[in-house]
Amino acid sequence: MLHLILFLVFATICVAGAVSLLAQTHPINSALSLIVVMASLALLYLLLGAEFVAVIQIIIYAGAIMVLFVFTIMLLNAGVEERTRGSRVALIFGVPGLLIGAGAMGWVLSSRIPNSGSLALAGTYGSARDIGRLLFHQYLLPFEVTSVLVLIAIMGAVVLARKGE
Amino acid sequence: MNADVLHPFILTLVTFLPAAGALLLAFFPRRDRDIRWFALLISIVTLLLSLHLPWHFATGQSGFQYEVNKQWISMPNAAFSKAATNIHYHLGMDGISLWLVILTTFLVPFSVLISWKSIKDRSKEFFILLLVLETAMIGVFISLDLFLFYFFWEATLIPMALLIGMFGHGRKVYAAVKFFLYTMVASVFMLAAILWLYAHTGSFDFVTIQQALRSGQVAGFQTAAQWLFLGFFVAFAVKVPLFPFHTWLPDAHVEAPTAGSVLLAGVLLKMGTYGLLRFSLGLFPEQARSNAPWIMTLAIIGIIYGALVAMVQPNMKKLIAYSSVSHLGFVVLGIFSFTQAGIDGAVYQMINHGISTGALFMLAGILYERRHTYEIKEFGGLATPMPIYATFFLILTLSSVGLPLMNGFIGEFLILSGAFQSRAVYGILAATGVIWSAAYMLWLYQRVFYGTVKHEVNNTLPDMSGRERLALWPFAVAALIMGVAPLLWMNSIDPAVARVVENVSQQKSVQMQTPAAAPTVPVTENVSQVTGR
Amino acid sequence: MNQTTSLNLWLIPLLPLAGAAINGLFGREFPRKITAMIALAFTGASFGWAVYAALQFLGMPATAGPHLEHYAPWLRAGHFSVEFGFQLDQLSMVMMLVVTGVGFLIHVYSVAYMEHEGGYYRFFSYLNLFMFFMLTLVLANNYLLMFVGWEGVGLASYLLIGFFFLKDSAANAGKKAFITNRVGDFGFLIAMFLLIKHFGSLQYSEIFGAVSHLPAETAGAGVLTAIAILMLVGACGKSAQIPLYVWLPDAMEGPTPVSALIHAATMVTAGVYMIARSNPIFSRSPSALLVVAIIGCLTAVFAATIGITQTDIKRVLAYSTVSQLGYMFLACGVAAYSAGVFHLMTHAFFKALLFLGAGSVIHGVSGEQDMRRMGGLRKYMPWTCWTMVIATLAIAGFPPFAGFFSKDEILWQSFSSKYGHPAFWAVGVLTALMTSFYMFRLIFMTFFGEYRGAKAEAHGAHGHDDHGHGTPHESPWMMLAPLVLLAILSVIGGWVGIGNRFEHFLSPVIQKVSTTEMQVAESNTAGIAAEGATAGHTGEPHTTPVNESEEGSAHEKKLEVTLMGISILAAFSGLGLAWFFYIKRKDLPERISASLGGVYTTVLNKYYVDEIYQAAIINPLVALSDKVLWRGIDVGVIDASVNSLGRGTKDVSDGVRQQQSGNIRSYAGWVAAGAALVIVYMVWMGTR
Amino acid sequence: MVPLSWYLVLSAFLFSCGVAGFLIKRNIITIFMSIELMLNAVNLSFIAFSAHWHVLSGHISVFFVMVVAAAEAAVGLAIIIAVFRTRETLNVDRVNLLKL
Amino acid sequence: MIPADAYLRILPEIILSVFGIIVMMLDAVMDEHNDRKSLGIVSAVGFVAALVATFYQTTLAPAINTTDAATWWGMIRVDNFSIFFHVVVILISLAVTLMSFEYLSTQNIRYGEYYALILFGTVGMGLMSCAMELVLLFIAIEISSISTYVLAGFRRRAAESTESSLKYFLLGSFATAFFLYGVAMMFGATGSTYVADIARSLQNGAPTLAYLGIALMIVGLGFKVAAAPFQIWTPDVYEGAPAPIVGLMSTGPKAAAFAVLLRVLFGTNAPGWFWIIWICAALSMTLGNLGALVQQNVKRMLAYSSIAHAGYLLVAFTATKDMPLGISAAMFYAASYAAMNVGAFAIVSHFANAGEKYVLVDDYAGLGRRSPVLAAVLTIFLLSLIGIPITGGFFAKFYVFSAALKSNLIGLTIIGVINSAIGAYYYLRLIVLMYMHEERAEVPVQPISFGLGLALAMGVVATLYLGILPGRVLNFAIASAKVLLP
Repeated sequence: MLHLILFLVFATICVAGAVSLLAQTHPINSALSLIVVMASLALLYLLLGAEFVAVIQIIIYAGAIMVLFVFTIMLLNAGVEERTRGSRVALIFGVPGLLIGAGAMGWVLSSRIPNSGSLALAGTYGSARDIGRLLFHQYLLPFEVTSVLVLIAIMGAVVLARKGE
Repeated sequence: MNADVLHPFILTLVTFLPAAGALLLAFFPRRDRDIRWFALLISIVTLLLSLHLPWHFATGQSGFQYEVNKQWISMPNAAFSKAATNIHYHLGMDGISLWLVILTTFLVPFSVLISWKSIKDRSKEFFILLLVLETAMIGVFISLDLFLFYFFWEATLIPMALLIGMFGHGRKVYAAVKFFLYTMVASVFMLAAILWLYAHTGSFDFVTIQQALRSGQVAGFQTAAQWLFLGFFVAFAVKVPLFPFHTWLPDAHVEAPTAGSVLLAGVLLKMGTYGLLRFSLGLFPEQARSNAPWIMTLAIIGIIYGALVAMVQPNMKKLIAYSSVSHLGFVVLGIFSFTQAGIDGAVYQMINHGISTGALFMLAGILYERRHTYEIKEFGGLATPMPIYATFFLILTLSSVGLPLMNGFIGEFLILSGAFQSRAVYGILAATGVIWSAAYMLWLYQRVFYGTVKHEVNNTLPDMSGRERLALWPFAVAALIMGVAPLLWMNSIDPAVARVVENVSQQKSVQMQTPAAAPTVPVTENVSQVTGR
Repeated sequence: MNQTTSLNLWLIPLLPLAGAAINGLFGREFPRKITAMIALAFTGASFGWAVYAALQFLGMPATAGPHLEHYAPWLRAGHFSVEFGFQLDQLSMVMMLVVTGVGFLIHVYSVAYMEHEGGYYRFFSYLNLFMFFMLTLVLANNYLLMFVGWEGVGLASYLLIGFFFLKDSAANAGKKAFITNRVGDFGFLIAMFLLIKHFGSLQYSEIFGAVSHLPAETAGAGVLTAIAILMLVGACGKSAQIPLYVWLPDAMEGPTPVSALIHAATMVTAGVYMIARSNPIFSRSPSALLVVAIIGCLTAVFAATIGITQTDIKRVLAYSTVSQLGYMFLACGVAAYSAGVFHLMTHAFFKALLFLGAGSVIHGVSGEQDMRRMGGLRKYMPWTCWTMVIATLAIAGFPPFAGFFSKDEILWQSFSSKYGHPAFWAVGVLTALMTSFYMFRLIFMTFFGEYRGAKAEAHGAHGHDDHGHGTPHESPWMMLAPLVLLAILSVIGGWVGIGNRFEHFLSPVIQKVSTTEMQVAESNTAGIAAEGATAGHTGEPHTTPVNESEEGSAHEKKLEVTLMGISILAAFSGLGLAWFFYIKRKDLPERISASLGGVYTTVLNKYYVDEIYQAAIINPLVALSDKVLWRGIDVGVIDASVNSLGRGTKDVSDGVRQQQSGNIRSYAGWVAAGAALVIVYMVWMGTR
Repeated sequence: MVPLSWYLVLSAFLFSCGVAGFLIKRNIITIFMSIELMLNAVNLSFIAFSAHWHVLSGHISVFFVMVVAAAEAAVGLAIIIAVFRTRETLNVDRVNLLKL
Repeated sequence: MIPADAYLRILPEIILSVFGIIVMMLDAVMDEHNDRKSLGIVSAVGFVAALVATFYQTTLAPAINTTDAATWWGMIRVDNFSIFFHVVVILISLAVTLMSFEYLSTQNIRYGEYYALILFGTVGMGLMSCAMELVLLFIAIEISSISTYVLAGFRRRAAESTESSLKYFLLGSFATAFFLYGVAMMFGATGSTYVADIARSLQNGAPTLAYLGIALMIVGLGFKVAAAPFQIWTPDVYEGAPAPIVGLMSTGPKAAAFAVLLRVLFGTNAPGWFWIIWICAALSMTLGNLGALVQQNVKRMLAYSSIAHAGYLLVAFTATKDMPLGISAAMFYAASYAAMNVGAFAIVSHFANAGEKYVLVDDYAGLGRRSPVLAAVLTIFLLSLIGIPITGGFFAKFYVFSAALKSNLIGLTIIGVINSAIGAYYYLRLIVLMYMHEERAEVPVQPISFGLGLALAMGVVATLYLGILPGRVLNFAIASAKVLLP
């Protein structure tokens, strides 16, 4: 019961945040609303017993990534986005396509789930220890590979953002 | 050397020697003289080697000879046994391909000779292309593996297009592109058909496929057959070129360099007719029969149409090109008459056309070197300044008109009689061709050579040089010999054709059957019954 | 047939060929003397060998039949094959002798005649080449080989007519001749295909052997009729019969000896030869024969009318040739082949003579050909004059000159033969009258009266170069000798025909027809032949199928004599008229022609036939090819459609290109749309 | 008691919002944000599913997704900066030099 | 605790990463102003080493089970399939590296990161071909993608370059999100992200969720391989990116992405995708060729052509009646396309000159006269792209279509052959310009440098080898196709 209420609450916030992300015309506001979404998602993760994920969701996403965003926005002091005559294709094909696709997906996810059992407030099986064991055991390779990924990201950022010679 | 030792390699040797020469040529310094001489050397050696073929050819035998059959690419394929699925390096020749190969190797050295002076710029590229082209052309005629065949078939395309486009004149690019696209577009359909055959018989080998199709085991062949036939047919018809597909030819010829025209007319067109004969008839006899009427009609249209259009051409080379359309129409007609005579004649006519039209193009080229135009109205009265040239031109004109005792006549006569046997009306319509051809060729001759010299420049035109005469003599002589002693060729052609005829006509091959009503009577008898003594 | 002795017939055609080759290849370097020597030597040798062969052949037992020689196979396809082989029989013997003999004389003549022309060696090599082909034609033992000669002589005449190729008219004439002949050859070809189809061979012996078992196609037309008609087309082309005669008059552009040899004596008679040779086929197709006869009649009278009006001496002769050929066709048309061949022979003599004479005249008056500018040449060139008079008498049919016998034979046959008809006879007589009229007109205009030619005549049309002075002069002996010889032949040539000896001589070649109602005659051909042998002098025609009763033959004799008389009368009246118009009342012709007006001009312009052909066939054809086929279909339709296809593709590709707006959001839109489609499809798949 | 499907539908909705953002927003950075939103949506469904299957691999996946997102963010923003340097604009509609 | 085997299984990746790091270090210590050719050489050495390592891997037993540490708990699988693609991508990267020496100096770009990024990108591609777990797969894709995003923007001062980088990045990550969502759905449908497990659970009947997952993954991968209707980004990106990089990303990541697509579609018993791929193939071929017909910019033209070629390659996917045949056809096609396209771009990049001034079709006029060798080589590549015999392109097409016909895909084959005929036109245009026209503007042509020569040689040799003696490669492909199937 509690679970349901909490879900509804956070889900609503989530949705609101997402919608406002779209509605806002100033990037900063969009960023903030995205942070809202992320935060509420973190809480939903908690509801699903994913403590570790919930935490890093706040730390990495809301913390690191969004800060980076905001920082960039400031750096480029992006103002209110001007309403340029957008692309027709996006409206003629994209939006209807999106609606149809979303509709199809929604329908599948709502009514075609194999055993549509409900999720109880799960125990703390998603604790850091379990994750850690899994991560450094079975998922060791991806973990190491991500280091390459990060390296690339750093290098790329450096190369592209560095002041030209 | 002992011939039998050579037999396994001879075809490979003949085919790839020019390519090897071209490769060497690529590393030559750009000294035109050496390049020319080397190219000539290579082509002549090839010719001599190729003469080995008719020399040791087992006449009177219908099968393929000098066969080579090596595994080349093994296409893995779950559905069929591994052995059957390999692409083979399978060469072999019968009486039909024999002479086409010889024709090729015969034409190339003279193409080199005729381009001796006319190609000044980028002669290295020119001769490389020429030699590569030779290899490809020979390959087409002797490959018995459909993959290999297509391989060579397409391989002829590039060198020819480049020859036209790089060394031609006028709207050369247009001509080259037109040539390339027409043939390319057409041949992809053949590719599709070949692939279908492979997919359903698991083999690319001509003989294997032929047997498989004849056995009727091939799944879905009945439904696909017509389409497959058309797939092959379109590719060949464009190459020939048959009536509606012919428009690339005049442009290609007019703009091509002389050697290009010679080989284009002499050999490339024959690839089409050869294909029809070998593959369309060989693989799809039923379809060939059921489609014969409209194909023959097209051929006849081609004969008359080509001749009439040729008649009104203001450009010498265009005229000869259209005449080729007409001549090749005869060949196709003969092939689809499905009679011994008709096909014999068709094969013979292929060679004739190579000789006479090739030579005519050479002559046109000689004139071009002197005046840099093909416009007929630029000439007139040339017989006075250049009598030898006029004589050669006359001889070859006559051979192309099909005068008896010249090569052209044998072919046309056999074709027409064959066509007449299969469908009298076709024979009659086609026979009008003899009138048209006389009309346009003689008119051309008159406009170019007779009358008084109209343009001052023409008075000073030098007559044929020694080199040029050297290049033309063999053609004139060949035209004559082929007219007087056709059996030298027929003896090897006839059996091969007989096999084709047998294959295409479900009952035993239809030949000129003497009606039982009229047993041949000794002459004395019917004379004595008149004199009564 | 006995092959005991080979006569090496191949020598006969090959000798001239050798001459042609030598002169053709190396003649440029030779002096004229050598060239002439070679040409004469080889033709002479060939003539000599021909005579030898002929004698040998006559020496053989009469039962021997034709003498056959097989040299080599020529071409083969399946079971069908053709060989190089010659056949010597009575018919080919006559032809052979005429060709080689007359040919040799004309060679001799040309040596002098062409003295001053350029391309001497060319001329003789062509002439020899012609001999080769003509002899092949007559000696061949199968139709294909005959066709070789057939086309070959066409080639030779093309080359010789166009000999003065600097003149466009000459070049045109040559082309016209060749192409018109090709039209005929087309018929010949088809005929051969039919033969192949039905007899599986082109060998005379085999075909005729097979034919001899077939009945005549009295009821309707059959294969044989078709073959015959098609052959006739070929013959019309070669022998300049309606409707294909148009090339012959133009052919006069060639040097005069050529006209004499090719366009009078030999080549043009090839058609007659072919019909005679194929008599077994023709005889079995009454309808075909009828066609032949009609064409013959028409041509004869038609050409004669034109001949009357022409003023160019050679053209007059040309038209007379055409009309005489018509005569020969008429003969063949009434199945009187021997008569046709007979006339062929005599005609060869006197027409050759006439042409050579004309040539001599032209030579004498430095290239002038228009009779209106001649006259009175009698005193300048007596030899020419009198030889020509003899020839004229011969052609006009005055006994006892050669022409009389042959022509009379034809007329008689056309009246009395089974296939004959009084109408044919009437036309024949009419033609005879006209012939003698225009021939004497020619003689009178040329040799009698005053010389009307300008003295200092400019050099001749065909660059003929005489010895400077303008006054007419007699030709050198080398030209006159042939004239004389031919004149003699024109006199005595016909005598071989007296008492049907000639016909009888040819009879082995002429196959008897077994028609249903003629079984009797068929049964006792032997009897007929025998009787013919005995009752030789009665001049009784042997091909006449009417029953052989005594009183019948007696009655016939009367009839024949009367007819003979009429034809002689015609000849004389022709002479008279000519004399009246061109000696007595010189003013009349103009008046008459003036009074006739349109008719006259029409005839003068040869009935505008050339113009009609030009307007009705050639121009439309060229226009069609140029405007419709080439610029219309080729460029307009095929290329255009291909190009438009290409353009269409380009347009489409431009459309594709337009979607690359460069706007990221549009791209995202595309992706989203595509994704939606994929998702929807897969979901549908998943829930099915 | 919340059924699995609710979470999934929510994630689908968020994902769609992300797509919509890409389609309608003009500012490049905002567009990038909507991509991040899409990733978040994916994460949610990962978590939901792993809760459903009672396995942890879903969590791990989310962890990696976050790393990737971080990396993308770094590079992406750098690219945006580079573009801004050459173009002086953040409006995506104005970045259409390359077309046709 | 991790056996040595495990490291051997990722040996090439390790080597590449090590060299990448080395290059970074060296770059840091190197002087700003001298060009980075030496680094290029180092990384070339790295690639060669990696190649050797890959060949060494053929001796390993292709073991796969999720409890075995030697295979990183079933994370990766080293077998013919992975080795095939390793070889392909490493060779591609090597060639691109070689051709870049000259390019970087002419464009005077002096960042060692360039080479490092190529090295690391190759790591990603390698992993894409051997990963057996969707998350790792995802990471690998991201590695290769991100490195290419950066490389695409490497000519930083050129607006086109940065724009193409941006477009590639935004749309790329957009697509990646789809792919990831697809992964999530698969996870949801099967409870595992291991390909093997997924295959097992999809063996008999798949839930709708799985269909959805496949759909989303197809969208993502379809984007990566530039298959219509997700091809739309390709021309812009290729036009803007530095020429050698275009050579790289039109072949390397694409080949790897195809590997992934093969893995996903065939390795997991994925259901119901046949017609989607069919339509994608037809659309890609047609749109690609039509688009290319009227292009003036060579890079853009080749971009469209790469779309078309993706279409041909997808045709092989649809040959489901004889799967090994189809798969091997696809693999072969990827290889031969890589050979010819890298070669083509090598010449384009050599010819482009400083600031990529000369990339228009017309700039190639008269090349045949000015530098015959270059023209001849380019001609070979173009002929291969057209599909003329004795070139790999021909045999690849030939093989693909024969596979398709073996599965009675007559319609698709007809579309294919007609397309290849249309395609002939625009490639031919280039040949025509090179040989049959005189140059218009004076366009400079530098002598061919050693690195470029090497790259070209690789291209030519590979193209001809695959064209004339494809037998061994084919058999290898077939063998790997067999192991790919579950």
